[in-house]
Amino acid sequence: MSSKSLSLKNISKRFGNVNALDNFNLEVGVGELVALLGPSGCGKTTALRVVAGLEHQDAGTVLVADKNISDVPAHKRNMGMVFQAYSLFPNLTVEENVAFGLQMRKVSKHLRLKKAHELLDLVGLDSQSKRFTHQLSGGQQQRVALARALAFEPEILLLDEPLSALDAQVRVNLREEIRRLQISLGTTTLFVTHDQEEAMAISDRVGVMNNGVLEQIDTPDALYNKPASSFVASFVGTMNRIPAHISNGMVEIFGSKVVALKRGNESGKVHALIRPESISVVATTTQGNAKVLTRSFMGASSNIICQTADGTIVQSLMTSASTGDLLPGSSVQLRILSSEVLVANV
Amino acid sequence: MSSKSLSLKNISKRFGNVNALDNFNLEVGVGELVALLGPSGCGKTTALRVVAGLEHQDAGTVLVADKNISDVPAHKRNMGMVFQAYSLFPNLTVEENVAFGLQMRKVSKHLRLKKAHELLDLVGLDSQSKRFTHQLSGGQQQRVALARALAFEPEILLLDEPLSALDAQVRVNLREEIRRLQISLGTTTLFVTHDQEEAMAISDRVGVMNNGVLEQIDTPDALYNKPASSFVASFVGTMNRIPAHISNGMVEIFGSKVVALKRGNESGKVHALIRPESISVVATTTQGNAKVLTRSFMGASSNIICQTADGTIVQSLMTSASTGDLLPGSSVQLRILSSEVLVANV
Amino acid sequence: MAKALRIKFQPPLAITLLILGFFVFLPMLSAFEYSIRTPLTGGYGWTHYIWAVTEEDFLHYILRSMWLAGVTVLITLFVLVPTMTWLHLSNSKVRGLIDGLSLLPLVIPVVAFAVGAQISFPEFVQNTVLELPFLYFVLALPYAYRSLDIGLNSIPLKTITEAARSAGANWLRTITSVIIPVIRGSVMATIALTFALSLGEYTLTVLLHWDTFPTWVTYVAQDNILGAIAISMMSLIIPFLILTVITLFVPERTIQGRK
Amino acid sequence: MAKALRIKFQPPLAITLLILGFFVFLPMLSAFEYSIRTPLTGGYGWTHYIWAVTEEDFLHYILRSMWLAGVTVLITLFVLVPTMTWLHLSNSKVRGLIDGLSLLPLVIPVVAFAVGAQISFPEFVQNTVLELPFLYFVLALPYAYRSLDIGLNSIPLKTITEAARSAGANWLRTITSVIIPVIRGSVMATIALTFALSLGEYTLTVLLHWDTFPTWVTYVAQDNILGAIAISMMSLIIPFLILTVITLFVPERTIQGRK
Repeated sequence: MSSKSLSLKNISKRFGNVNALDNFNLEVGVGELVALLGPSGCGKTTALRVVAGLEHQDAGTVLVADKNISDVPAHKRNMGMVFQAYSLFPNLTVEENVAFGLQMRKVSKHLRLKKAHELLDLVGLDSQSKRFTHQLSGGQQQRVALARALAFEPEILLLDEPLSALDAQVRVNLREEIRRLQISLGTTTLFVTHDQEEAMAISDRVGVMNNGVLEQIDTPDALYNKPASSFVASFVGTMNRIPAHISNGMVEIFGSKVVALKRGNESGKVHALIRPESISVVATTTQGNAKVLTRSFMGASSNIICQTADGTIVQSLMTSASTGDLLPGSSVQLRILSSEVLVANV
Repeated sequence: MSSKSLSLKNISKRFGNVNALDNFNLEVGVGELVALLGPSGCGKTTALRVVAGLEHQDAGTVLVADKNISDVPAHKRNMGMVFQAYSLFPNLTVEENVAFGLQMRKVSKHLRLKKAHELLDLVGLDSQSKRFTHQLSGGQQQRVALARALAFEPEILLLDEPLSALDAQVRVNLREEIRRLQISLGTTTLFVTHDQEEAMAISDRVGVMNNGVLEQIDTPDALYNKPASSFVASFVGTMNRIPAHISNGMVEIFGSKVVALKRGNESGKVHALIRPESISVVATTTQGNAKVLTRSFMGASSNIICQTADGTIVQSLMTSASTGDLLPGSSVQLRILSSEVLVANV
Repeated sequence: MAKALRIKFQPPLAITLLILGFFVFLPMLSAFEYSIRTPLTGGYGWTHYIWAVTEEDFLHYILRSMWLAGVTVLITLFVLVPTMTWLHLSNSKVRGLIDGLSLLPLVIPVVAFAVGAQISFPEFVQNTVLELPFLYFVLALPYAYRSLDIGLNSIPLKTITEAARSAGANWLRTITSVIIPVIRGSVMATIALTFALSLGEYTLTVLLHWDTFPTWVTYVAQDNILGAIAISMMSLIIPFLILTVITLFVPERTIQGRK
Repeated sequence: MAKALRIKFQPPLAITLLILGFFVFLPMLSAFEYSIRTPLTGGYGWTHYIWAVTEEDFLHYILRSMWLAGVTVLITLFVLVPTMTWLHLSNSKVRGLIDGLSLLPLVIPVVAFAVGAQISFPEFVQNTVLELPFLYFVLALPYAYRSLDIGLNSIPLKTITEAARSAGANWLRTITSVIIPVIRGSVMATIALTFALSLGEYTLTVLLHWDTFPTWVTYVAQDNILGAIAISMMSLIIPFLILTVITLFVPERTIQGRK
C-alpha cells in the first residue's frame, strides 16, 4: 500500500482569541493508528483539519513521509477523510460515492467501479452498491464513507469522530471493523474522538489533548495505569476523586492507610484518585461507612454508586454475582483494594 | 406524590400492513421503572405513544390506577413525556419551558415559577433558568425536558429514548441521574430504548419486545442469566454463537464437553450461546485453536476478538492484566469457563 | 470553533454588492435625486413632496391600500398556518400536490385571472372591495406558502407539537402559544411579503376597476411624473419599516445547529 | 413508523382546496370558457386561438420573451450559486445583511425603479434589450435567493463540500458535480421562478419602452380581449411545462430525515 508516515511540527492556529493549537507536535508512524482524545474545544479537530488542508495553520509544518505539504491545497493532498455524519453525496448511488475520488483522479469508469466494489466488499456492503445513501442506516452510511475514503488508496486516513452520530451497539461493532480493516490494509490513521472508551479500544497510541496541547501520548494501557496528570487520570476511564488527607506519604481511605503516589507537590488536603474496580462494596448489618444510591447491572459486572457519610459519591465496579444484596438505600462498607493510590491537589 | 400504576390490556395497533402491537399486555406497578427494549420497529415506541395518547390503539384498553383512559385526549392525560431530542420550546427560557405544563393548567405565575425552580434545582440547572434552550448542551437540554415533564407532577413518566442523541459519557451520567430522581420522587416510569446496556443499567424490570409482542419481561439479572429465548439471549448483552454438535445432552466446545441447557427441541447441529466473560484466551507457543484479530483495552477489562480455524469469530472479556501478550495475529488457546451452556437451533 | 470576526475582502461578496449597487441602489438614488430637482432655480427642493402630502387623495388611497393589505395578511395567516401545520404533521401524500398547486398563481397570467374572476364570481363578491384581499391572498400564496414552509421545515415540528400536547396544551393553544412563536421569523416574513405585495398590486386591481394607492400613483404619473416619484418614495417608507421588522426578527435557522 | 396510505377527509385540506378552487381554478376555467365562445353561432369554437397562432407577431414576441427569460436564468445561476455557497460556508456576519438586502426589490415600487434606471444607466446599457435580463434578475432576486437558500439550508453543505474537496475535487468541480446536483430541486425551482417572472414581467418593460410578449398581449387586448385571452391561455402552456418539471424534481427535504 501507499501508506506514509505523518508528522506535525510546531503547529499553531488561532481562531479569534482562542488558541486552538499551541505549538503542537505529533508523529504518526507508517501503518499506525493514533487517536487524538479530548474534550470539545481542545483543538483535536483543528489538528485533523490542518492535516487535511481544510484549515491552514498560522505557523508550523505538516510533513507526510518527510515531504512538506503545508501549502498543498486540500484536494491535492491524497488523504482519505471520514466525517462525523451525513457526508455522503445524496444524489449518487453507493458505488458512485465510493468511486468519486477515483473519478476526480480521472480513473476510467470500469476500473473505478471495480475498485469501488472491492472496497464495498471489504465493508460488507457490496449488495447495496446500487442503492442511494438515504436508503441506508447510519452505520451503513459510515461504512460507505469509509470505503469512499479508502478507495483512492490515500497516504493517510483521517477519521473525524466517525462514530459519534451512531447508536451504541453499531458504534462498538463499527469501531472493531474499522480497526480490523486498518490493520489489514496497513493505512496510517489519525482518529479524532471525544469518547475515551472508543479511543482506548482501537488505537495503537492515544494522545490526550487539552487547551491546544498534547498532555500525554501513550498506549492505552499506559494512559490508564500511569496517567501523567490529574486531567489525564480523570479523562481516561472512570476515576473516583475522594477527599483525603496526606501525611508522611500515606493517605487514609475508608479506614485503610495506603501509599500515596504523588505527581507534584500535593500536600495536606488532597483528592485520592481511585478506579471503580479498586473499590469493593460489602453489605453490612451494622452501621457501614456509606449507603447505596443505585446499582446498575452491566452483564458480567455491575456498577454500584454509593454515598459516604460526608456526601462523597463513590463508584465501584464489581462482578454481578457479588452485588445481589446491594439494594438502593442499604448500608454498606466500602474498602479500597489497591495498596497505592494517585493523589491530586484539591 | 401522585404516582399511579399503569396497565395495558390486549392492545393492538396496525400501521398499513404492519402489526406494530399485537395483543400487547403490560403492567407497571406504582413507583416502578419498566423499560421496553427492542430493535427498531419492534413496537416499543408505539406502546409508549399509545399510553401518552399520541397514537390511538385499534383495540384494547389503557388503565391508569384501574381507570380506563383509552378515550382521554393526550393533553388531558397528565403524563410527563421526555422525547428523543429537541423537544424544548426554543422561544421560551429554561424556566418558562419547565413551567409550561403548569401554565396550561392555569397555575399562577408565582407558583409555577417556584415549582420550576424546585425542579431545575433537582436536575442541577437552577443557575441556567434564564437562558434560552439553544444555549444549553444536549445533556442539559434533556435535563430541562425531564424537569418540564415532572413539573406538573404527572401520574406516569414516559421516556422515549431520551438519551439516544447524547454523547456516550453524558448518556451514562444522565441515565444514573434519571434513575436517582425517579427513585427519590417515586414516579411510575415507562422507558423506551433500543440500547440494552441502558435498559439493564437503570430499570427495575426490562421487557424485551420483538414484532409487536413482549418476548420476556423480567429483572435485568434474570434476563441476562436466564433468557427465555434465543432472541433475548442475543439481544441482551453480548453473546457468542458458536457452532457445535449436541449428543446425549452434551456439546463439545474448544475441546471440552459441557452440559447443554435446551430451551426447545434443539438437536444435531446447534449454536452454543456463550457470554464473552465465560471464554478465556491464553497465548500458546504451539498451534492453538484460534488467532487473535484485535484486542480492545477497556480499562479494568479488555475485549479480545479471535477467529477459530473454521472461521468463527469469538469474543472474550478478560481482566486487562491477563491480556498483555495477546497481540493481533498471535496464536491462542480458547477455553470455556462455564460447565453449562444454552444452545439454540442453527 | 470560533471564526475570525474581521470581514475580509471576498470576491463573491464584492460581486453581489456591486450588482445590487448598480441595479438597485443606483436607480433608487437617481430617482430620488431627480424628484427633488427644481428645474426653474437649478437647485434642489421639496416642492413635489410638499405637493404630494397636501394632496388629500394621498392619505385616502394609502389608508385604503393599507387596510386592504391588512385584511389580506389576516386571511393568509388564518388559512395557511393551521392548514400547513396539519400538512407538515400528517406526512400526507397530498402535501407534494399542495406544494405544487401553491405555485400556480405564479404562472397564471394576471389578465386571464382578472377576466376569469369578472366572469365567474357572483355579483355580491364583485360588488365589494373585499374581493381584492382574497385575490391578493391568491397572488401572494406562492411566497407566503414558501416562507411558512421554510419555518415549519426548520423546526422539529412533530416533537414540539407532541411535547406541547403531552404537557397539557390543546390544539388551539399549541398553535397560538407554541408553533407561531417558534416560527416567529417565518410568520413575520410572510406578513411582510403579503403586505408589500398587496400594497403594490396594480394590474389585477386596474383590470377589476378598483382604485387603490398604486392605481392612483399611476394616474398621477400621467400628468406629473415627478409628483408620482415623490409619492412612491414616501410610500416606500412603510414597507421599509416592515423590512426592518423582518430583519430584527431574522428567521430561525435549524434548531439543531449543525457544526 | 408507517402511516395509513388512505387519504381521509380532513377539514384543513378541504378548506385549502376549496379556496384554491374558487379563487384560482374557477376564474381560469371561466376565462377559458369565455375565450372559446362564438357569440354569433351561440356555440363554442377555436376562432380566437386560430387567429392568435396565425398572427405572425405571436411567435416573434414569445420567442423574444423566452430568450430574454433564458438569459435572466443564466445570470441568476452564475451570480447566485457561487455567491450563496460562499455565504453559507463562510458563516460570515454579512450573510444576515445580504439576506435582508435580497428582499429589497420586493418593496421598491417598480415606477421608481424604472425611472431611476432610465436616469442613471449609461447610454450603452439602455440601448440594448440586454438591459432587461439584468433588471429581471433584480426583480426575481427575492424569490431566487429564498429558493436557493432553502436548498442550501436543507443539506449539510459544509461537510459535503469538505468531503468532495478531500476526495480530490477542486472548487469548480465541487460546485458543478456536487453542490448543484445535490440541491437540484432548489435549482430547478429557482430556474422556474426566474423564468416565469421574466416571461410575465409587464410594468418595468413598458416603462422602459421595450416590447415583449406581455406588452404585446396587452396591446392586443385593447382591440380584441378574446384574442388576448386565447394568447394568454396558450402562453400558459410553457410555464405549465416548467411547473411539471419542478414537481417531478421535488425539492429534497433534509437529508437527515427527522422522525
